[in-house]
Amino acid sequence: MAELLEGPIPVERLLAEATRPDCGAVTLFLGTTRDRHEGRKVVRLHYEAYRPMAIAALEKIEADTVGSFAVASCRIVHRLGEVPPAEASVAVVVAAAHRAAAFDACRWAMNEIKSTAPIWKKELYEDGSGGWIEGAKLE
Amino acid sequence: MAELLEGPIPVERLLAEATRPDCGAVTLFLGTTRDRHEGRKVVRLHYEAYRPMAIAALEKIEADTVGSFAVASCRIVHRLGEVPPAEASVAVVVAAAHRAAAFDACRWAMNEIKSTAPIWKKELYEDGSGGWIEGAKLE
Amino acid sequence: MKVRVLFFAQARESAGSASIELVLPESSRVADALAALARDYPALESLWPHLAVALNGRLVPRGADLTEGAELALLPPVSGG
Amino acid sequence: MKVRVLFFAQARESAGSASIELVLPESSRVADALAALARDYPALESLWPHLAVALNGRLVPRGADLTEGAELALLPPVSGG
Repeated sequence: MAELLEGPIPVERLLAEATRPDCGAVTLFLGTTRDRHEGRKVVRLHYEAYRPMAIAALEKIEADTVGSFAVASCRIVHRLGEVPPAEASVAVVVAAAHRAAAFDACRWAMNEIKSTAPIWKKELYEDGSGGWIEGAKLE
Repeated sequence: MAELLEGPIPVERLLAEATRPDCGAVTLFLGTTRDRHEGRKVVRLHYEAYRPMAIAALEKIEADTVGSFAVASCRIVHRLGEVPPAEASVAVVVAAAHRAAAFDACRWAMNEIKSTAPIWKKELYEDGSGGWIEGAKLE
Repeated sequence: MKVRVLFFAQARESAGSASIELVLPESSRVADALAALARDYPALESLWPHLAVALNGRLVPRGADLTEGAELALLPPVSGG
Repeated sequence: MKVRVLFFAQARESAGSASIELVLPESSRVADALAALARDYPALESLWPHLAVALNGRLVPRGADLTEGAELALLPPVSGG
């Protein structure tokens, strides 16, 4: 049940939903906006997505994560629109019986998001200009 | 600045404090109480610590994590006393410029906590009995 | 036949549009649509080698058949996260 | 000389006490304190091979010198997290 949303990611709710009495480990990854990139000051990021395909891609990652690792759940939420510095653009939450699988799965899911979800990031600079981030060609 | 506390870990505050405009990645690990262990139903866990030495051990892990990995911060909070199922006994939060180091550092810090902090865990069972968890001898 | 074409990110900015309707001969394939778009949107030229193409939300090869009312999306290299 | 002895976890339960004062001859070492504790607390016997010992909050070898008023802690295998 992946989500794309505009506005802050409800991390506390995601953690509360992930925590289960049959699991001993929860891992959370947050990708946050950095205020510098390659020497330039970044005022904010702008994200856009091909929404139905992005939701399908994120839900496939959630399912593949649960299918490939010894984890009980994986939830992905990606923010769209403008994301100011220090705010999260993406959250991945994994719950597992044990921590090793929780770490492995969370890291793998995050890598998959970067390479398979039709989502694009543009940096916006102080002078009003912007630049799309060079990403990964979908295959 | 490690913390030992009784009662729920303030995860939202820890995440807010960790998030920084010069960092693009935050990892959080939560260790939570499982309601089963080796076939027995666990009603709750009880944690105790040699407090001053545990604080020193956790603060050393925080400092070693920042010293050994490309991360900007590491914060550890461990709960003491009784922890019911699905509640967190320990939180590790790491902020870094990039995600690989954030994952590596968070995992390493958690392993260190398990092997170097003078903290003890007892499982309490339905019939009122309990058992201390076989742990790691301090060295 | 008509297909809906969606442009994203750099492709949207270069095309100057997020979505257009494209009219093609019957039995056209994805490659035919791309050829028409290359002609109508010369600003996309430098992007073509980097674009993936989705038909109704799935990545497809250039030889895939189009269907009436299909949604064809031009997808620059992705950079979510 | 007097030292404060702290028992944790299984050691606390086996000793039936969290903290005691131990009186020892002058110039005693950690090993002397442990020998006295082994005599006074036979219930600790099975734990001894597994215990680490801290003096004033730092792990020490059994040959370390005790000082007046020192805090000696018996630490079973740890299981935090």
